[in-house]
Amino acid sequence: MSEHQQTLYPIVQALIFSSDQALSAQTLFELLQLEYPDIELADVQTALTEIKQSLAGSGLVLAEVGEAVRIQVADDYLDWVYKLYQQTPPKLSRALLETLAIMAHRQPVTRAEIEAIRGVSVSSPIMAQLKQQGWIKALGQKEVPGHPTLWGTTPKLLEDLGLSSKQALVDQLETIVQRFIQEQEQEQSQNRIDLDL
Amino acid sequence: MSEHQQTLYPIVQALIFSSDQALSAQTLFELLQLEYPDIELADVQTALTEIKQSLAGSGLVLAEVGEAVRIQVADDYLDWVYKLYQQTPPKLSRALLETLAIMAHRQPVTRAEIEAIRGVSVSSPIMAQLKQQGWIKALGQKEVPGHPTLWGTTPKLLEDLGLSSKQALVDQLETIVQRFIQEQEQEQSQNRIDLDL
Amino acid sequence: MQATQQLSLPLAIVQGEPMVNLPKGLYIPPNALKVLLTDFEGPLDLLSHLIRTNKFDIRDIPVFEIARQYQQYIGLMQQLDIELAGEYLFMAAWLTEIKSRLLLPKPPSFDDDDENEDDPRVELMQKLLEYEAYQQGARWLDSLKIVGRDVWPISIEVETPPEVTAQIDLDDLNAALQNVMQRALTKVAHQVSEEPIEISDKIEWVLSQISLEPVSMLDLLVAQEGKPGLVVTFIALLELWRQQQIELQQDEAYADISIRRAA
Repeated sequence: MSEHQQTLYPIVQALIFSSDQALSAQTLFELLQLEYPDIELADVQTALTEIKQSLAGSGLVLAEVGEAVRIQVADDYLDWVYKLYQQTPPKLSRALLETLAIMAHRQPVTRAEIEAIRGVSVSSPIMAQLKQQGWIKALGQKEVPGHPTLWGTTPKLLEDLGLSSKQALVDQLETIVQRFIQEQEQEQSQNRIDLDL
Repeated sequence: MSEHQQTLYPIVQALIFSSDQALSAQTLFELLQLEYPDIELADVQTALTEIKQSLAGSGLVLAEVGEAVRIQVADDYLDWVYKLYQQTPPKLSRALLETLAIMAHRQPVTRAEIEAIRGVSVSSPIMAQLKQQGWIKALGQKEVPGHPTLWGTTPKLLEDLGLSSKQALVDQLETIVQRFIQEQEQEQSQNRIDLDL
Repeated sequence: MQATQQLSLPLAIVQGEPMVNLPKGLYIPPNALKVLLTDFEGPLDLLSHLIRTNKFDIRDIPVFEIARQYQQYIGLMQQLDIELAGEYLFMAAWLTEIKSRLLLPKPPSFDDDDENEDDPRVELMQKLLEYEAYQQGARWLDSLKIVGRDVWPISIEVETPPEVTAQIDLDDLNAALQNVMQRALTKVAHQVSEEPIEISDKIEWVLSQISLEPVSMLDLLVAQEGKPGLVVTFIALLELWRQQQIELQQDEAYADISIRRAA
């Protein structure tokens, strides 16, 4: 390790272990430049690589979340942490995931609009759980009679899902939804051609 | 490292890094015994010593707090974390939020009463941080042996939360509690119906 | 995921007479069947399940058969006292309406492209397609590594420096309170711990009890606190004396110690 690296390594380590959100190499670089004007982005990346390697077999891993990194418990040891906290991993019900998928894709969206798509009412416990997770928030009110609340997703949801931006979430859902509907419709027009013959 | 140690080391490391309070060797030992009945307390202590040594020069330290240990950022690197916090103010830890929520709901309340509700001890750093943020203050002392301090919330907390009065805060939290209790009762009566079948 | 469970529901149970005459002829216990039936996320989910298990073409739904099976499910749910959301009955009515419109003679059409607009099933098909598309979206979300379920991030707590105000909002506090209650539920019983006697508490209390008039140290001791209380009181007095907040006076060895606020 170069002298430079020996200086950077513990600083970067202290920062990524104590940050409560994933940090990008760029953020770390800008912070370090305050004190070390001559470092380069590559130096930060080297330090991150070293930290990643040094964690092998340690019960912890350096995980990449979009452009950023965070330290997390290695998958094999997650059960131990739940034992420590005397918890079981929360279950995400199908109803909750469906509601969340619609909300994320259609945001801002009212509860009634979600209900129209699911064909069934969205229960209060589900809304409560989504709010408790810090995944959704009120974005405002729709300018129609009754002024229903418009819902949307939070930055915490993106971080918890390991996605880089709200756009990435919306785009991915758009792809899934459109691909599914298109596939079905293509089959349909295919069928009609078959019938015409 | 013995084979035994190789098994224990990552588990102990994952546990002490993810715990939001200091853990004693005894606590770790009892937890590990669930899966490894033949380990000894000394094995846990060996693992802790190894972790302590492996952290040398890493920006992190294994600090001893009475009988227990906790991972901390090494003093020399705290300034870096503060710099990071100035850029992106930190979110509050789960332990801190839970303590504050109980305090706000039950005020005036003693530390031991909060601990009884949370089921885990309220660490001094958490109390220190709540005081430092100016969110809590001593309201008096409870007339029981030991004259423990009764804690409550400050106008600054209300201001930071955007609330007009202490009553609004207490009421808001009471609503959450009542809704939770209602949902539990519904679930229980649901379960009872299931059992009748 | 639950979806796979749902798809594995054996069709034989729900087709034909045995299903209607509960519980005779059923080879799964009503309890298990009830779990399967309550597993549906609404009428669209149930319809989509029926179409898939029958391998029907969603673009050409045999409405008469689907409506029949749907009615059987609804009947079964009612027999089992499952609280039926109004939406299930609304869907049953809709299916009946589609059925009756299909029975009506079609007005003469000269344009083949109008075929779809005349078909009363189109709207139902579109609703089903859209719902199924979002089920795919939900499955994708479920496949992700989600923090709090599959991922536990490490964040070593560092005390916030005085010049920084941490982010806080009411939702966080609400969520924290719910977490506490949830955890309290899973515990068999609370461990009610004794109030520890804190030196800081004792110091404040002593300060509230003394004035410029001397008081006896014995008066500051609280009998119920026992020896720990005595030790803590004594340390508190030493600390206050060190901070020069109080004056201690003892006339001779083993005599009572009197305390008064420092002038």
